[in-house]
Amino acid sequence: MIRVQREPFDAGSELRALTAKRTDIGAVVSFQGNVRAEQGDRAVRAMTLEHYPGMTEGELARLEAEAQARWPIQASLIVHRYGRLEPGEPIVLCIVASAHREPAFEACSFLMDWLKTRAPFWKLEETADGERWVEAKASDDEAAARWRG
Amino acid sequence: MIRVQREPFDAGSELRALTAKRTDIGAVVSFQGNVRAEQGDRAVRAMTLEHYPGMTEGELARLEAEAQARWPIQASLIVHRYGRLEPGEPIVLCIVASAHREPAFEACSFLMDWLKTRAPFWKLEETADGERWVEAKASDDEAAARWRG
Amino acid sequence: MRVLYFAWLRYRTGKASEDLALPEGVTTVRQLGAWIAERSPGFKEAWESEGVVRIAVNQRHITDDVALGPDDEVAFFPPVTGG
Amino acid sequence: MRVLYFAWLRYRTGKASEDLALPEGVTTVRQLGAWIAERSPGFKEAWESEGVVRIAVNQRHITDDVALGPDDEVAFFPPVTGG
Repeated sequence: MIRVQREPFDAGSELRALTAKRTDIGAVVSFQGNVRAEQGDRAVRAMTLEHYPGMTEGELARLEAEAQARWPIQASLIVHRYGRLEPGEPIVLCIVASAHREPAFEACSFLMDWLKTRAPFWKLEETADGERWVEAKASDDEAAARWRG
Repeated sequence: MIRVQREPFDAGSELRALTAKRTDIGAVVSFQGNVRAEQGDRAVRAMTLEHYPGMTEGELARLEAEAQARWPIQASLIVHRYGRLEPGEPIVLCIVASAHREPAFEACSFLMDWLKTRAPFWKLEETADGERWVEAKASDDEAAARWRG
Repeated sequence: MRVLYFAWLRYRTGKASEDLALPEGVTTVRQLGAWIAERSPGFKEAWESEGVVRIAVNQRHITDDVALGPDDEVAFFPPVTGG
Repeated sequence: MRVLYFAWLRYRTGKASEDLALPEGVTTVRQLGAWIAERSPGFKEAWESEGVVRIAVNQRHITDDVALGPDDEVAFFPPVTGG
């Protein structure tokens, strides 16, 4: 399942909903990304996420399908927010449930690496010095590259 | 933090408590292990976890300290249950919060791999054919070995 | 044809989107980018820098050049920074 | 000295723990294991199989043999299966 929303989410509720009444799930790995108040040496007041409605949903669904093709996954969820978020707020949630821990860890890590380089989101930081578009990191491209089939 | 308990835990509440009011956390990775109803070709009615009180707490605390020495970790939690658990019930929870996703994923994966081979727990399965002690897996030793410094 | 601009590229063109008829002589997405660059100096600077402008056609990432039809949706944007 | 047995090794010895004075001629944990094996055929079978019996002394895993004192806590158990 994938969701793109402005509202906050609660990782605990999502975890419970995804695994409720399931007895075939042995391992659940989740990743939550939050806005940090410090980015390098900059104090960040807020972060505004812009995205490409339509393509975002398509891209997240393709990521999830790719993970399901690569690993034996019982259930999965990706939630990504857009709009203005303050430090401490959640940005993204990725949950992967599997029979065993290795595929759950690998698939969750894969989803986050690919999402970082493929999902059409852009972050605008607000600092005391004004606004600044966050630049893509070469390390994210490298992290994504290790999953190339 | 580490906890060894008979009672169920709620991953969502633990996640919230660990990250509440924190603006220095960019990534939270969690692992939850549940009892599965099928183990290979056996239908499992319940699983009873025996442990070594005292050593369990010591070993989990040493695992957590080792992870904190290896990765920049903002907060972490390991909760492990003992006693009789039925399919679908949670056994273990491991949460690692960090500024970035790579250390959070790696440390959480490391903790689970080491826990599997070091924490003094033993599982007794109940099936229609009677009771059976779960055997340690060579794959768990191999998974733990990849973290050797 | 619908053309979209995201993040700071949107500031460069001064618009989030525009509806265009496929311009004379433009048959591929790279030709379209070059055509837009001729009309927008801000876009041109980005377009001519290596690895700065990414492209999606019909909401799919593309890396090679592709042919365009009148009903295609084309998006130009900087490298993504979600997650 | 306190000696503990866990999981199916506990079934083999018929007890979860016992308090022992360090037996005559026993100065290390491997000697203690051999001494217990002589008194318990069920334990002996496991003790003499490679890689089946794991040992903790004072609640720490040990792999090499170590000397024992009168106040030590020794535990014998099969490979762990938590998580």
